[in-house]
Amino acid sequence: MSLRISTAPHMHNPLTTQRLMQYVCIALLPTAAAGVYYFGMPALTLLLVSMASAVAAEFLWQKIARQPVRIGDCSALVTGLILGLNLPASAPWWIAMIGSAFAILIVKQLFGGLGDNFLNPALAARAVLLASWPAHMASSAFVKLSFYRAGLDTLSSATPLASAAAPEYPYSLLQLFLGQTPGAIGEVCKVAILLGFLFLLLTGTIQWRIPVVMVGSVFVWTLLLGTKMLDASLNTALTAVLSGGVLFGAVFMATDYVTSPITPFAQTVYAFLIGLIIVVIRKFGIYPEGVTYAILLMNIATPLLDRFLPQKIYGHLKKEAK
Amino acid sequence: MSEKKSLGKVFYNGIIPENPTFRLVLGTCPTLAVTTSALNGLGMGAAATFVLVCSNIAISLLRKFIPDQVRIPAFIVVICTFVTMVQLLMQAFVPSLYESLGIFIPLIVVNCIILARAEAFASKNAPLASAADGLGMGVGFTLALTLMGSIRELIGSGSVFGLSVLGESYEPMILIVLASGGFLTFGLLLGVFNLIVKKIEKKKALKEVQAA
Amino acid sequence: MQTKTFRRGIHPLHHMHEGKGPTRDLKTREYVSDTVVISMAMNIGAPAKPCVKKGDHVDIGQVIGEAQGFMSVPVHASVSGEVVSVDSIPSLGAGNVQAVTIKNDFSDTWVELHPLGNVEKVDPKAVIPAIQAAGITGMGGASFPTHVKLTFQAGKTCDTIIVNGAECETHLTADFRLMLEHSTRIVDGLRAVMRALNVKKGVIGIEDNKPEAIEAMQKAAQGREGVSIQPLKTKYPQGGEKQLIEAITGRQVPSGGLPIDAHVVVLNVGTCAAIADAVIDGKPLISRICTVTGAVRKPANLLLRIGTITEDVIGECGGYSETPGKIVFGGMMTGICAPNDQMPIFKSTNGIVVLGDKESRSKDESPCIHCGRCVAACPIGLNPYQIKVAADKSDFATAEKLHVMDCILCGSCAYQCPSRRWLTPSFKFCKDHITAEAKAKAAAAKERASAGLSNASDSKDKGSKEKQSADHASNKEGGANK
Amino acid sequence: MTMNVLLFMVSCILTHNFIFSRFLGCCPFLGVSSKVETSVSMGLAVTFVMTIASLFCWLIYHLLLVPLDITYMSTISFILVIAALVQFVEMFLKKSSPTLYSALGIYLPLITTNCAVLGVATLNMNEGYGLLQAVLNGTFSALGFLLAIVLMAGVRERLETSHIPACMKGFPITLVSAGLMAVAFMGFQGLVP
Repeated sequence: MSLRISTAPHMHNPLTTQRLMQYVCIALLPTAAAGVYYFGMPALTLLLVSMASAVAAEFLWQKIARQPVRIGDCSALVTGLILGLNLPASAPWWIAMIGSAFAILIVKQLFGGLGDNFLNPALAARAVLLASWPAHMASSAFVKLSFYRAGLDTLSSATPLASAAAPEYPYSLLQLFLGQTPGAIGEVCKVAILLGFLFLLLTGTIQWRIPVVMVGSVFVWTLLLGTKMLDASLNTALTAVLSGGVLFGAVFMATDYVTSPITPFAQTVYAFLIGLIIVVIRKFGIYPEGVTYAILLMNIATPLLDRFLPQKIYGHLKKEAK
Repeated sequence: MSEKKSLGKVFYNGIIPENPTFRLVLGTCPTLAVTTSALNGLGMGAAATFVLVCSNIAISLLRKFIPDQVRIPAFIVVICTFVTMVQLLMQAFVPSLYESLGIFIPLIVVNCIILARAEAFASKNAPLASAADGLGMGVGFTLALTLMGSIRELIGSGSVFGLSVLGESYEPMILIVLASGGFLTFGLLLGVFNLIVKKIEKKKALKEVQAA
Repeated sequence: MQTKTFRRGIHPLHHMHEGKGPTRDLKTREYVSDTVVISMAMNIGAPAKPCVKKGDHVDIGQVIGEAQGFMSVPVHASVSGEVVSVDSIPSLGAGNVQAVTIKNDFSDTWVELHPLGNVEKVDPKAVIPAIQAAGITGMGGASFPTHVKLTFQAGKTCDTIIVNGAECETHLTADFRLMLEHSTRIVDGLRAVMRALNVKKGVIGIEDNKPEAIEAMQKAAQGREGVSIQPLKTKYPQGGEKQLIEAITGRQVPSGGLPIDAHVVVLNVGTCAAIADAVIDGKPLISRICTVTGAVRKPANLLLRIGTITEDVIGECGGYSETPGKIVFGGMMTGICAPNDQMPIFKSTNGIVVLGDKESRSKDESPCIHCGRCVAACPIGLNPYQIKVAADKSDFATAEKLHVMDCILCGSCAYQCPSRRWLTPSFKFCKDHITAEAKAKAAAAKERASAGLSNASDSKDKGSKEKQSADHASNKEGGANK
Repeated sequence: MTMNVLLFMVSCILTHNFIFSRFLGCCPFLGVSSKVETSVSMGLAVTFVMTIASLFCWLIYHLLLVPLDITYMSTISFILVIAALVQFVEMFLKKSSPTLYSALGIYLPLITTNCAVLGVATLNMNEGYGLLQAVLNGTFSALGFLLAIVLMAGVRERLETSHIPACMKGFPITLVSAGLMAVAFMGFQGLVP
């Protein structure tokens, strides 16, 4: 009889990396569906192109670099999907392709592949696209006209936050919540995002801390500072939370395992600072939206947070008084 | 005959084996900052080459008279003199280039390549060899800057030396001519350069093994 | 009553009652095989030395292995009969150990016993020697000689005895059955130790997935001086010594220290029952309850003689239900793999879990995704993912800086890791390496010192178990009663 | 006034970060950023020198070069001032504060050829800043450098454990990281009007 010998433990939690990534994909489905519903076929094309090129890029790299091919772990799929959801539906297909390739090849694989990238690949790619082709990235997302009353059709802005020219804020909270606004494919429908959040929480894929603290921080800071065009008020704060990519970023991007801090306290600080940076960029910067940059900046600070805000270790107390 | 050959070798040394930008990674600031176009890269390279050659010759001539303790400040003064000359010359004859290189012309003073060559080569060698060394290093630097400038200009503006290459329909990737694009391009080029060097070395080793 | 617990930790198999279902409600039954192989290495520290030879007749309870020094316990015959052989067998860890094989004559004759009687009246000074003579070691898995644990250096004080009835390991129900069936014995054992150490407080900690045990123990503890029951949250590793102390007293054992540094002694329920047997009846430790479960036809809780061979035990349980892939001595989280089914039962074997071929296949590591599950699981508060990086590079200095030596090898991080990284195995490797290195260094220093001045003032460096045991030994008398 | 100083600070540290948008001080940024501790020391040393250098170079320029009408001598005089200052600071620290010296000492000579120092002096001159503004510019820009180098060191410490392809190890990956960090810093664009 031949028996296997190994060191304990002899069993594992059934949750594998692959399963986790699949959960994220599932959680993104409602958001993607809502995006396709609101923006139509172009959105679907973009999502498919970005996912396909992300997986293809990962596959090609791993083949060329003679590494084991790991596209089965679905992480490239997640990156592609999140990047696609971060694009406006009006973006040309090659933007999605270049973005995905950049995300996978330069932000992820050059640093060593899954788990070694220090920035969220999809977000970094989005920032690169935004800097490279601002016209395509910020151009009007065309929305099914039936959602809008006459007069709003010609609105040309990436997110509701940019419509500074409008005499008053053009969207009700309900519209913001349901997603009847222009914006990136994935960030408009807050209901779908919250559904995804719920799913991620129930499956134990992510913890509540980062999303909740981040959204809370945006809320509080907007309540204190206001935005470029709106004075500080409760309504402004609610609008700020519901507009742009705050919820999408909080649920799907700030929580990226690889690029967020690990200990609970460091996570809290991380999420809180993301919120602050978002509000600062929205109020003072030239960009209408700061979620991407805020999360990227805190990604950069993550190693320092992990290092300087560690957990207390059992048994390393100050000497007890006898 | 042997003198001439070694001069050629000294010159070649700076272009490939010890290319200041790609092999020694010196003078990163101007490399990153001014290579937004091929012309800027070439201009910067030329200015630096001039200073390199002149300062190498001058330091080589003065090497017996400069006391060891104050050699670094002395070198800097020598280099600085030539930098100021270049600065004034460029201001007079190529004002538009001077304008676009801006603060990085005076900063040639603190470009590590020049001080490093002064310290490592010119202070120990004869003027002619020093001149060859300066020229080699300068040309190596210029080639690197021009290469980077061309690549960044091509991707970032669709042209090389101001001539449109990729046509009207090309939508330039603006990022590459911005600050971050400089870091990215330089990093990737270095990586590619390392890859090529490794390949060549491997081939060489293989050949030697086969020969033996 | 409020349930207490420690920080972090995990819930393995929570949805299926921690895997305890199959054996939980099975009453313990005794099984005696016709041959036993009794290993001489029953404890951490020096193994005993066989003192019988082939052909000798032995009675139950007769000493067949003599303790070698203070950090060692005697080994007794668990059946009566003829010694068939004395030779070496493979041990559970590395290398071989001496073992005595006895053919059972089923006459069940005991050697003459020296009972001390009622634990409330016994002479406190006689308790620890009785425990030592009975060959009692920690029965929860670590096999630390109990008399050593109860003998501490001068200046160290103990104010609480904690009895570990948590049984946080999955699949195992041996302690649970013991608590149900022998509750009074456990309390007796605890009282004996409390009187021996002059400690006024004894707490029995039990996880709240065993309400029957809590009830039974509460009943048994009624009217017993200073004894109380503390329900604990069901969470792994609740039964880890350090976690138990944190949960029950709120204190922490200082890094590198022993429970006594937090003024606590922790004993397993099985150990307590064995102490009761030793004190009241004078019986040495010759049998124990063991859960046999997993891929066997009839899982059971068996009262087994020490030295019973696994194959016989499995046979008693109806044989394998599928081709076995792994036989684990202990629970699934910390158990040790037996190399074959000829391995005998040790004093610390609280369970045998048989894994089928499919379950036992090892998984390939995939890259760390920094999900932080290991950090959230670690009951000590370490950063397992960082230590693993150092371990992979054999960078022991960095691993030590990251406090790998504080790791209790509970396996929580490795259980949680979605990338299936071999965290706990690497940490064990690191710890073993660092300990060995420290030992070698200490030995070299000693050699140098003895070569130089031949004075013994260099015995300051700690780290090796031998050293500690020597310290214990020298302070034996002074510390025993304080 | 306070608001203006604050805005100026944000501008120097975040919007016009010396590393990520001006490319000044890249050599030490790439060379001395492998450990967080050393990068902090380097950053502090640079802050110290840049503040004093801004002050002295301003004084030299406005009290000596301008009156004598020899502003073309600015580069040479600045570099001499900086070299002398660094020497002086080194000697002063050695005498007065050995602990600080042991922390910063080895970085001080490197600073002479740090183009950030000469750069800030030249910038002050080109922008026509007043004395206070020049000194603040020196300090804040240096703090921006400190921020950048410490963040970079954190990232690089993490990269140590990554499986970077061989040809990208060292400078290449550091440059790519810096490029991506610069992308993130672009978010601060326009913070200051």
